[in-house]
Amino acid sequence: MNASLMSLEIWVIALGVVLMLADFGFGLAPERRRFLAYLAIATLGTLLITNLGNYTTGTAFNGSFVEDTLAVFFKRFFLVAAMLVLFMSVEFSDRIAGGITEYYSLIVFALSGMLFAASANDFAMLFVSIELITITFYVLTSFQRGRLISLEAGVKYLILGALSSAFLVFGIALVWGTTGQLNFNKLALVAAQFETNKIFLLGVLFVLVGLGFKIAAFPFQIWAPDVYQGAPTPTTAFLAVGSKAAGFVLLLRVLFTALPDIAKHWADLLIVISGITILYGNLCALPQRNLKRLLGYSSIAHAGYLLLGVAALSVSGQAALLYYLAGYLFTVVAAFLVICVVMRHLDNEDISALAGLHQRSPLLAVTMTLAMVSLAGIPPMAGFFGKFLLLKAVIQQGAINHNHGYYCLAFTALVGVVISLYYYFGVIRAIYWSPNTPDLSPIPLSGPVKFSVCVCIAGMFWIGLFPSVVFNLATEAAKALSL
Amino acid sequence: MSILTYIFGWPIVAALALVLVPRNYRVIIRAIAVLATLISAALAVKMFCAYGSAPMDADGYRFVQQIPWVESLGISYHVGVDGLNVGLILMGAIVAFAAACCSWEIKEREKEFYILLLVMSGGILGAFASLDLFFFYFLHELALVPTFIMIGVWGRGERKNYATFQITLYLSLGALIALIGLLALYVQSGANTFDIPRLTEYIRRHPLSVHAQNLIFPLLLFGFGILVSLWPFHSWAPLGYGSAPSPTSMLHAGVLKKFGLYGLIRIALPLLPQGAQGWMQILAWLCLGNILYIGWVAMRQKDLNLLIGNSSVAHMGFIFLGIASLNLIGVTGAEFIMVAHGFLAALSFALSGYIYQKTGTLQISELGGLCRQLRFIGTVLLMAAMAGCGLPGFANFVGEVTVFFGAWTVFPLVTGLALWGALIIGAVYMTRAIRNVLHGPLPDKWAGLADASNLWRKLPYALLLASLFVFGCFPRLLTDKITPDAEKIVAMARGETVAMGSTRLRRVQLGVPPNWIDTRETKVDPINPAASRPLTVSGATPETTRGTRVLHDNSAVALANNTILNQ
Amino acid sequence: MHVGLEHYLTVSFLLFGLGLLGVIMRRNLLVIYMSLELMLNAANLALVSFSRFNNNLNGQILVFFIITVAAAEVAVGLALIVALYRKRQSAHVEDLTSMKL
Amino acid sequence: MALSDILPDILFYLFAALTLLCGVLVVANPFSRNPVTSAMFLVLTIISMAGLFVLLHAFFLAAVQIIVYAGAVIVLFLFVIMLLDLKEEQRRKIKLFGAVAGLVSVGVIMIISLKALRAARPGANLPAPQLEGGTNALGQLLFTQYVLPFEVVSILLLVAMVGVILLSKKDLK
Amino acid sequence: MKLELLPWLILFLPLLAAGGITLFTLRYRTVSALLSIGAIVTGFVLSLVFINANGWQPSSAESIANWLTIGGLHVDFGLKLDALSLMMLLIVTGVGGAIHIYSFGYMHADRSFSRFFAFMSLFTFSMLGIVLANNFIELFIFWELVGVSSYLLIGFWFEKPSAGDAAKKAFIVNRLGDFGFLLGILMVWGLLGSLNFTVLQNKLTADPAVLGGMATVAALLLFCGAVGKSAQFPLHVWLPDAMEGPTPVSALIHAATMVAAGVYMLCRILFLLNADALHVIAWIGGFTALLAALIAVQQNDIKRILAYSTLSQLGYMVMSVGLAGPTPAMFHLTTHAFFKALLFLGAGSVIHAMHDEQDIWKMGRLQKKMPVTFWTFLIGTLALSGVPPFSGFYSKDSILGQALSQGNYALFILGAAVAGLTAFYMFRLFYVAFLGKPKTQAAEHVHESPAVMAWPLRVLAVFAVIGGVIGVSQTYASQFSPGEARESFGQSLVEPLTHSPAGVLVGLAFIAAGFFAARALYRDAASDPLPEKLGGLATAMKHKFYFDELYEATFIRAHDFIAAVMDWIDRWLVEGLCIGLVRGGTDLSGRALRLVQTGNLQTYAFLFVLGVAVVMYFVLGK
Repeated sequence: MNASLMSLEIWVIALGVVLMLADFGFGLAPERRRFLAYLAIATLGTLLITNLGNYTTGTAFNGSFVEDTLAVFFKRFFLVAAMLVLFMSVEFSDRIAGGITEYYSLIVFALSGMLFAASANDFAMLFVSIELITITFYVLTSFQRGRLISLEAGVKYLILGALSSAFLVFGIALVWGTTGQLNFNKLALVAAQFETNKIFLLGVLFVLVGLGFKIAAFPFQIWAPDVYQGAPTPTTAFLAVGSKAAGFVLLLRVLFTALPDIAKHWADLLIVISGITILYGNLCALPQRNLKRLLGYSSIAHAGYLLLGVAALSVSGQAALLYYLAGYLFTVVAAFLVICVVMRHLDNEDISALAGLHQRSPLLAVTMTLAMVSLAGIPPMAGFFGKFLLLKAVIQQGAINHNHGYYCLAFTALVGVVISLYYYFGVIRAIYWSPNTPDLSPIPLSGPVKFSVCVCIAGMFWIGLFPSVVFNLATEAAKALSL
Repeated sequence: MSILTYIFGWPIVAALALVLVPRNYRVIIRAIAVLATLISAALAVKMFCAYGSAPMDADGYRFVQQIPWVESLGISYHVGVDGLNVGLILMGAIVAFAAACCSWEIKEREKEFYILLLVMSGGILGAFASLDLFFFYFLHELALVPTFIMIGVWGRGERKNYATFQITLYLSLGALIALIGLLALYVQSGANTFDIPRLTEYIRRHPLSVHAQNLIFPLLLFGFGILVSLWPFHSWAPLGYGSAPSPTSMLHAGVLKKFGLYGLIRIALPLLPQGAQGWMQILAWLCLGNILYIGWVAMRQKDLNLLIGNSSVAHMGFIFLGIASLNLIGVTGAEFIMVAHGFLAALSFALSGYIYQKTGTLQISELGGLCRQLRFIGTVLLMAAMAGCGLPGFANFVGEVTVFFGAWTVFPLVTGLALWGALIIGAVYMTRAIRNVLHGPLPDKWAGLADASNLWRKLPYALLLASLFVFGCFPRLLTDKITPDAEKIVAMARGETVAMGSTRLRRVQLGVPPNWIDTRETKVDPINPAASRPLTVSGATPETTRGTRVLHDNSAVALANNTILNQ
Repeated sequence: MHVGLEHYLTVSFLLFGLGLLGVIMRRNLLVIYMSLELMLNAANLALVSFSRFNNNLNGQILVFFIITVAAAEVAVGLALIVALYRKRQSAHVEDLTSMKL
Repeated sequence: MALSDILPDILFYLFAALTLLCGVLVVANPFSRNPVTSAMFLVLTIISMAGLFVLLHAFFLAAVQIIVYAGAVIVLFLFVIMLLDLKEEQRRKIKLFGAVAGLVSVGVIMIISLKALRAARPGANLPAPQLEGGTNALGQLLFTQYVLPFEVVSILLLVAMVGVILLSKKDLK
Repeated sequence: MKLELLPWLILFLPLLAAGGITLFTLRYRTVSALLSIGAIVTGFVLSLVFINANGWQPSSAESIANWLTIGGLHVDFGLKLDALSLMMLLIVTGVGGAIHIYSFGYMHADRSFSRFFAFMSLFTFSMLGIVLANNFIELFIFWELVGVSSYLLIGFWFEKPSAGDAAKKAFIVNRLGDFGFLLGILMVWGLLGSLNFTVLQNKLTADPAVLGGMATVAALLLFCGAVGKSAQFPLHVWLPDAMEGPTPVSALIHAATMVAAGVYMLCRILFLLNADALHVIAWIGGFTALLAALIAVQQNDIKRILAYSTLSQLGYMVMSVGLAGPTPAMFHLTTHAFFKALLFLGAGSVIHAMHDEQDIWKMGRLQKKMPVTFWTFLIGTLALSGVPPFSGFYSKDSILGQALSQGNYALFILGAAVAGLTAFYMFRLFYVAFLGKPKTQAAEHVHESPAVMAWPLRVLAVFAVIGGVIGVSQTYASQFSPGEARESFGQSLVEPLTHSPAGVLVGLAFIAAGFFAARALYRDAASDPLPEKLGGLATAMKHKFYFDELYEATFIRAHDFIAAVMDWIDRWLVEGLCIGLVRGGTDLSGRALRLVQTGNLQTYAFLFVLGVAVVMYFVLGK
């Protein structure tokens, strides 16, 4: 047993428990509770530096827990995401009627689930970590129980999440039942024998359905817009970044560590799903006016782009996916931060609320613009190089396999990008040249918000302009998959 | 650091600096922008002048600089010039300076405007200077996005929004198609490098399969074609230019648009020769769509900017024709028009911008007789219009005639029809516009219009016009630089096997075979040639076979031992 | 014919199908939730039968986890439904359409 | 054939039929649309499934099934139903298209799954089952190999607990 | 041998003047004018010096700078110096100089005086460039520059709508000719691989059949250029409208520059024109001569009459070229330059005196008040009519003689008849405008023009008288048919009679007939008696045989129609339908797709399950 590998998770869980108990123990005044969040952020930051700055790879618990470059990549990702989301939650705290400290601690617990997911190396861990994330998110989504749509979003996420869990569980049952293996590495050794076993394939399919739900891939994307819209903004951000990334890390492990042979046979399925997801997300976003819902659709589209890296079935594709996720993290969090601040007193979150933002708060206006530009995949922001890598991977695979499907997929992605420009620029247009701007009062920004916004901007630029570091990390991580 | 880095780095640095300048320091903002572009234009002129004497690297590029960026993918920051882009960079820098000078018409949100303008200038200059496919594309995109925002925020006309979105989506589509093509090229080559010289060298030794070429070439052709408003993918152009603020139109129509053509010549032709073969015939016919069809459409325009926009689209046809002819003369001519049209388009849009700024309309029916009131602007507009219909003395003429000569041997019929477009249709809409805008009685409401009064206001127009004159009168300044490199491109594009060892050696081989030369001397040289000041120090290096011809003093008492080609 | 793995799996599949049908046919949130429990139970049945016929106890461990998770999920879900009911006075899915398109 | 040989089969068919029948009645009771009825039939389903578990020699799980599911979960359901004072589900107009489409898609899934089952025949060529799902063996596994998921589940339960409290607290601070 | 520089200096002096005026002296009227006049007069003097030093066939025939070299395309900027170009140099600078000086007086009141001289100098530069060009591209460059200078000058009074229109028309019609010209150039280059006249000539001399089957086509395409520039049928319509420019401009266009360029170019490239092409050229020329003469008979605007007479005379010249007679053509071009400049300047003088009245039926009895104008105009009329011993007689007769010697009697008769018509309409003009009774108040109060206008008239009149016998013809002959013996002055005086007496007699008979007819009809006429006598023909003549209307209805209509169709296609099919469909389709699919997001959980669950079912079907269902 090599439990020391898990020190990060233990620390994070401890942090969650401390956060939960702190409020009971000290009975903090409401305005002081944000210090708990800052404490959490500081702890996570310290963990990011100390624990992940110098990590050791290895496996623990009979191989069910694995600490490799991929896990580390994702753990860093989740920590950064959680820190930014915590900043956002502090900003959001006045809109959460009850139990803000619980909100922080739930974020930390969700984070712990994601960390486990990053290291999960068998189906049991996969199941429990995914359930930990999902159940936490049920609560986080419906946290604003004074608002109907928050509850409604919670219920929708609950029912559909449970439905997908049922598929996942049934799938795991079938996969395990046919192969007798839960561990991914052991499964990889025997999976080739079961290539024609339909029950096994059915099980794999059901597992993929469960994971597809997490990443909001077509045809399991249907929940995303409603939940994104209804959930409290920090939850939405965490959902868009963390939960999606957790889905992807598990998807990568299942497809490329456990079932590499099956994945090869399902290239066409992945291509089709990726393409349709891109198109669906972008097309539906076109007429959308609600900003959070718009980002919901856009996150579907981005799941599609990310799936390009899965469909490419190559290390460069997976590396591109990881790289893209890294850029996506800062971009999406930046966008939600702006929404969180700007939409403070608005319930409908309509795009028109951004009108005149460039006068009300130039920093936020620039942030939102850069986020949209990055989402649209325009240089020099992170999204550009990410899409560049994804497309490269897809075309590369097309060239190697002589599979024209890959070229079609590249074209679909291209069409999607062009469509997406329309609504992303619509947002920018609303910021800079709305005809009527009713409210021109300046928006006060707290220091932490400014800080986190600047971090996001720096992240977007850094990843876009100096891709080497992240790209090398991503490549290393992707290589871990097929070891 | 290469001078090229400074040329495109200055505007970018200035853009970053502007972010820090408070927005009410308008004069300082303007000054920074103008100064940055001025420096970069001056450096570009210096680079252009020093081109001939600059050392060449093994691939034939000068002023080279290379820094690794993402080594695992073979991406590096690599800039350099050869004959194909030296003129474009010069043109781009001058146009950028002129655009910055013309930006006085922008009155609101100046800070943002100048930032975007500088980013756009820097981006496009960088794209032209870049010898790495990734940066080539990256910097172009970087320059493209400000265009959209500028049209959206500072544009004019009731169809502004529609125009903004159309140009955004259309150009992004084109750019992305080209990106897919470039990526496919990168992937298929197997060279694992985005470095253009490396890739070229690699592909020359290991050509792509015909299948791959046939797949990639159309992607590049239509991707780049959309960026250049190749018919029938042109409709974004007139509308976009009609709605854009004039500095944006100047930079986009003048400089940015040339990116696609440059890409076709630099990448698509030499690297995908077999893919290109089949498409050239089609391209030649498509270019007629630009020349004739758009020419006719331009005849119907009622808005001056739309007319200029359409004529700019029409001019692209000649460049495509030159490319389609796939021979040295045609490609050189195409390169030449790219430069010439850059100046011309910038000049035209600057002028229409001035008129719009003063009158508030560009409806041709509302204008008239402006030559009386706007002496300077009117005269320059007249000259621009004349340059637009291919008048000798302006650079466009040289390019167009060269293209016709190049294309004639390949596509006589298309050339004939294109001639009709160049000589007749162009003349018809240009003279009609002059007749209705500059000539005729001056409506009373324009009696108080003010002409460009001081030198500063006149400078951008004069500069652009002077550039047109200089290259129109002394085309060898440019052609001597272009020709050796165009020769390489054409040789690769036609699949001719040539020893590539050293550029210099190659030029001797490909230069002018002895049997081309009629050594009959028609003129005795009464002046000591060595004493007269050489006008150019360009490609005519002494060791070339054509070294005996040196263009002499511009007092036009040029005397040289002449070689006459009678191929 | 002797009752074997296929029989159990058939029952499991059918139960799963019944759950699915319930989820998509019933309009009461609680009943939908019960149908979901049916689906989880179907998975449990499959696991247990695989476990038995493969001589592998790991499946039963999974069942253990599933039951636990399901219990937790039910708790959270029901709390949520209660909260919603308080707000909306309805447990009908058709009344939960304030977010759409 | 001795009764002891066929008794498990008879019991299987009995429990299986009971399970499915009650399952049907949970989902689609032609006589009652009251959620309480559904809940009661769910209890029956779960109990008969526990019977199947016993047939599969998973005695511990059979017990857990009855205690946790029938005892806790369903009671929870009933509590909530009572708490909310749910009326019988109103007979809103059934959308024919929706119903047919739902039936068809579920039917497709079922047909494909069952066909897959028949094609794969996972039960063929297996050695005779000997496994006993005893508490001892399970406990061994759970606290050695599966201790990590077990701990994660404990956090999950903690989260669920907190969540439930937060969601159902009466007053909003 | 510094004189080698002189041709370059002569060529570029006017350009420098134009540039200097535009850039620096626009505000200083007199300086501008003096710059311009100085440039051209200096050019004239330098030409004389050069010819004096080097003779008509300088030893170094070309002076070259490379302008452009791209692979097989080699374009020089060179000067071709031979009798043809040197003589033209003299004519352009000489006649042009006289016109420049005249303009100083004529334009004195105009507000854009400086601009006028800048344009004039540009025009002179362009024409000199055509004259001196040694290759096709250089020729074409200046060809185009002449076009644009004429555009600027015709549209000089751009505020007048008619001037703007006329300038536009001149430019476009010229461009039509240039279209063919450039095609011809391309064809010649494509076949022969060179653009240099000398090289081309050597090649053709070495192998006359080198052009092969394309020879006629290429020749006729090149001829198109001349058709446009020299205003031959069917592109003659721009020239009369060009009258909208100031009168000195008309003089410059009609006499020394522009229209002469076409004929000059044909002579320059004569070696490229084969027999078939020449035949066509001759008939086009003849037809133009007749057509223009007929139209001139019924015009009332003094400048228009002169304009049609120019057309007619140009027809002669082109006909002569077509009859393989470049010498007579250039000879006539030279003498015509003298007397046509004279006539236009005289007409300008009248118009100036009449305060911009151009209708001859509003003039009359000018001989007393404007003696210089009267007498010089009379000389011009006589010369144009071909009355011996004026210059026009010699040149016109040499053309008729050429027709006879070629045995082309049809064209001979046509030429003689046109000579008669020429005499008729010129004397009609003369009788109505200068003799008879003053027909308006204005005509009674005219004054002679100032000396700066009168002296050019006198000088030109002298040349109009003696132009036929000062050796012009011999100079040209030395170029085109070297080896012929030079004639003495006495021989050249009676040359027509000795060469082809029959031609002279027939020609003179027609001329006399024309003169007497005009005298009979118009000596005292107050209005034109001809329309009643000729009826419909006169109307047709008056309306220029409806060519403008014809072109309006065909060429312009067709272009506008095509433009309208294209615009419609662009607006509705490309922009509207294609882009609209894509745009609308995208938008619609977006709106349609999101309809599934009903907000109803049950629908969502159903779609989820449906998705699973579909995926299962595709993965496992087969």
